[in-house]
Amino acid sequence: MIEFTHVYKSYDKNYILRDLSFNIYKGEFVFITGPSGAGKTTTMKMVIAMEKPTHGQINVFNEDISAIQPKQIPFLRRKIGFVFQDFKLLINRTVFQNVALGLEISGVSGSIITKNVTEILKAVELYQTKDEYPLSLSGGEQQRVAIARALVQNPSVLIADEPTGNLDFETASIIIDILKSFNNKGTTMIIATHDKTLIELGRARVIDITKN
Amino acid sequence: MIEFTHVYKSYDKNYILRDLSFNIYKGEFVFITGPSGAGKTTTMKMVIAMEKPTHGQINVFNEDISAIQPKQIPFLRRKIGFVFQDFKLLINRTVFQNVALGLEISGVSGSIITKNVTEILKAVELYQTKDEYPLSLSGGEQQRVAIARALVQNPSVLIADEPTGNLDFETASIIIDILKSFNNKGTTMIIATHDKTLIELGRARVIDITKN
Amino acid sequence: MISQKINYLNNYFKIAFLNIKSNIAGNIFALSIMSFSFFIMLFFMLSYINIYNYMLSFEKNNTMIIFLKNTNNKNSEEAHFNKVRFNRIIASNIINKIKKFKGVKKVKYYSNKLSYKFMIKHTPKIKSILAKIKPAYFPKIIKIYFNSNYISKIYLSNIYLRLKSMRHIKFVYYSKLMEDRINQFIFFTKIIGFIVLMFLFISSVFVSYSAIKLIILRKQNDIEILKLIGATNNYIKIPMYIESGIGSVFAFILSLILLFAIFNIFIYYRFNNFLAFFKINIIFLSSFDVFIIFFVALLSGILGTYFSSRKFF
Amino acid sequence: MISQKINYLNNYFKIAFLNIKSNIAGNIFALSIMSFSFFIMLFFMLSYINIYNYMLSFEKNNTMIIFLKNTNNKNSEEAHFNKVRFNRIIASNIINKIKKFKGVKKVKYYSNKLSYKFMIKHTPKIKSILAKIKPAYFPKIIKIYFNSNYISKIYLSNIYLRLKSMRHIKFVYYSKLMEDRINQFIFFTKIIGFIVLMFLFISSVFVSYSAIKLIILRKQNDIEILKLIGATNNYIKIPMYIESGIGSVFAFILSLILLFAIFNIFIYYRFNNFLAFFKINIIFLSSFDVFIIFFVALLSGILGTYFSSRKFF
Ligand SMILES: Nc1ncnc2c1ncn2[C@@H]1O[C@H](COP(=O)(O)OP(=O)(O)OP(=O)(O)O)[C@@H](O)[C@H]1O
Ligand SMILES: Nc1ncnc2c1ncn2[C@@H]1O[C@H](COP(=O)(O)OP(=O)(O)OP(=O)(O)O)[C@@H](O)[C@H]1O
Ligand SMILES: [Mg+2]
Ligand SMILES: [Mg+2]
Repeated sequence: MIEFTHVYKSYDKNYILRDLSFNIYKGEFVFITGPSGAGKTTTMKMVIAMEKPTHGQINVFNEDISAIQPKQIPFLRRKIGFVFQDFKLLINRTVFQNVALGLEISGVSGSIITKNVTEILKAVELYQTKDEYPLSLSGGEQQRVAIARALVQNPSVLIADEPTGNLDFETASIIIDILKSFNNKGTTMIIATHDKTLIELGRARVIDITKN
Repeated sequence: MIEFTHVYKSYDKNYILRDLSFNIYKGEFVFITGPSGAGKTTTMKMVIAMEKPTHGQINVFNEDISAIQPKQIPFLRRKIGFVFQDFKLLINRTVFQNVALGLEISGVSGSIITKNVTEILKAVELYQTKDEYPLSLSGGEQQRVAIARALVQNPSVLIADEPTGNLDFETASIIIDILKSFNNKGTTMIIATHDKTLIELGRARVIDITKN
Repeated sequence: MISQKINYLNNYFKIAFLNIKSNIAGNIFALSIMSFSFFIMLFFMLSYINIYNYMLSFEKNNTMIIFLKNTNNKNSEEAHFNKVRFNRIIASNIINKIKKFKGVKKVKYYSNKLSYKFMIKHTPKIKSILAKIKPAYFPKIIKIYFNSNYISKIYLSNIYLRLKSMRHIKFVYYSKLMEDRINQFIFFTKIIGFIVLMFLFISSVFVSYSAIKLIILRKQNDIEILKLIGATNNYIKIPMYIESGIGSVFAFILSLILLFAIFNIFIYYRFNNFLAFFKINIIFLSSFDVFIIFFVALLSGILGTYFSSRKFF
Repeated sequence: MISQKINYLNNYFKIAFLNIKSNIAGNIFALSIMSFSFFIMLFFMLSYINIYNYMLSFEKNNTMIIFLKNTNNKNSEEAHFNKVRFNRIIASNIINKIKKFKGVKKVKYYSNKLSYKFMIKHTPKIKSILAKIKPAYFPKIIKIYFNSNYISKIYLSNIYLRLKSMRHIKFVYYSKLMEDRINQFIFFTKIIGFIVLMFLFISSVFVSYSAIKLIILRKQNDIEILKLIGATNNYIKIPMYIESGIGSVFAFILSLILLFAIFNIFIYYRFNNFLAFFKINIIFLSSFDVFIIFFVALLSGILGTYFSSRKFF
């Protein structure tokens, strides 16, 4: 489903990724690890065409991403949920509006939005803060909003960058459980992390990008 | 040195902190823990007068913070280094300029700034990225810039909110070592975290704010 | 598909209103800047139209004056009576000829006495001097009014030459020089008016361009986030056009109200009386002028949005 | 301490330039909006000064005309000679009396012939009519020029009454009504000019207020961060004042250059010739006027910064 073949990536002639190749299959649960600055975030960004590989080929849903039409990019991104390391929440929209965003841009009607958003907010234990603005949330709460926004669209792939960096062990376990349940329903999960406890908890395949 | 006595804090009538009392002495190394949303960040913000307690008294450097003059706040903050959970870097200044900021606002002359900033950037292993802008850094690198900015002023107290949330174990160890060495030179350290590995690594007093 | 389109459209309006609400400061700023620029535009239009109107009043002065030769002045009562009759015959003769010319609207005859009264009425400044002169010394005048659509330099000079060749006519006066100069001036007023309007249009496009670009710059972060989670360009742009459209209309209405208020204050304090003293008669913009500026305003808003948003997509 | 102060000052300028550099788009926008507003201000000032100047040319018309009584008209050559001599004696008598009045600058006597010539020269439109009148029918005139600093309504009416009571004087003419109206108009022009300038000043304070507020809003995040790591209000505000000061000065220079260019294009294409035809003589702003606007511009920039930054600290 997601296929990296001999991918190289450089910023200003510094190669961050060299000859990275891996394959992620439909319905898998995969961890991507590596030390700080190894290129985990960069790798994931390339999947949703936020960054282009310097060399090599990336296939997503059996399509070559480097040849994708700019017009097609939004539709690719709607099929892939992404939890950003820095959350990327809109600070002048409430928690509810932030989570609803993904559905709104796909043109889903209002009643369905309300139903789905309410459901997912309850799952990440944030329903009571639905009318708060992101800046009045704790770091861990913001992270959970970002996760909820990615999950609410029921994407076929979910990419999460350090989704539990700001969460204590208990909350992290709850999040992992949610991710697992979505995985069981068929969503492919790709999680970047350096938290060894999380990896142990997840018990899944690990791709260490420094080793490729 | 930092003394909370019967501190209560509420946002919109929801009490987040109830009857919190503790004492941190000069030269100590303290961890503050608690689950996501427990009030760790809020507690630390109160030390630098970013938030006011609803009830109770907070003494910092033997002064009552709730009675502080607005004009005095900048001078209090210059004595306390703060590593924010969301880093709070200026995105249109380079790494070097961001770290130099704390010295500049204190009116330190240019040559001393260059010397000190260079030193601290080398310590957190970021000297090679000194001319990059924060947005082109990885999450862990941004976090280390935030730490460097707080340390460069040689503050008498350093407060770090989740300083290793985005760091792998090896980098986290390096950071802890740096913090320890500053602590040995007399800086009081207050670290908020829920990372049990970090607490084990730090081997220091733990204040669990949910237990007060 | 149609229900989804309606859903989208509904959404676009919702987003536009949300954007306006969430950035009140920026929008009020953009609104006032645009109002300011439209106001200046309207004000120039008003000034221009009044100046042009004033100029036109010269051009509309579509008359020609013929001075008839005085017959010999005899001092007896009987001769005087004869002379008056004789003059009348000559005048009506000439008038009949003139009336046959194409484009002539009205012909009026002033006897010595009438022309004396006419002079006194129209030159109040030297009234005291004229009052001392005997009416008999004043010329007999025939005044010709032309249809305004016939007036052209060639037509007038044609008439002029035909009249000059007639008997009993002393000379013909139609301030040719004046006409020429005023025509030239009107031409330049037209050009200057056009240039000023173009200049204002461009600067108002620039103003709304910058106002909207600044709003976009503030929202750049939000736009990037939206694009990262799969928003199409239309999803981001259309609300922006709606936003700036609403803004332009409001700004225009605001500036029009402002101008109207100022105009009425001006009228209220009878400042126009002082202008009337200089034979300047001020008028407000016609609804057609207002419509033109409205169109220009809307266009500049939309063009501004187009240019400012182009870079970001 | 002093070295630290210098260090700070140095820093403030460095920060101001850094801010300008890091937000080029916003600053160019603010600059052009401010230029736009200053340009309008300068343009109004230019228009106002020219209108005022034009008005003033009426007021400077500080003359009074006295019509002398005509002596009995006898038709013999000898009587005519005597009459001329007699008239001269009367005239010089009156002139001597007038010259003793305070504030009189010059007195000029026009005999019938001279006054005839004068009339013909000053009323070109009815020249043809006047040409048919005998010079002897024209009045003898004495024209009085006053020192301009003596002219006041009371002074003139005083002189008027004194002259009227003299022998051999038929009537005195000084277009009282005209004077009154023009004085009134000048008064209103002054008031309107003042109001318009105030209005422009306020709107230009508003413009720079909004421009700077928008810049601050964009920097709000940065400002908060700076305050969190111990920056004093001065550290944040002073560079902002420097920034907006530099901005105001640049905007002002830009708008002045623009106005000057337009003015010279106007002169180059000799549009002023057409205005001269209406006895309007256009002038550029004096350096004093420019200085006033510069001061107003700078003030509005600083006031704008003050108002916009006040809320944030
Ligand atoms: N836009 C950019 N321009 C230049 N360099 C960049 C850019 N983005 C990332 N980098 C560099 O690429 C390297 C890899 O970054 P990346 O964010 O992928 O790391 P990461 O593995 O996610 O690290 P972390 O665990 O700290 O988040 C870093 O050294 C970073 O400085
Ligand atoms: N400005 C605010 N307005 C309203 N509620 C707030 C505000 N700031 C914080 N809160 C709430 O206070 C609670 C504690 O927040 P705080 O940031 O102190 O938690 P924390 O312990 O740092 O959590 P984390 O580990 O997730 O960062 C949260 O539930 C949060 O929603
Ligand atoms: Mg990363
Ligand atoms: Mg926190």
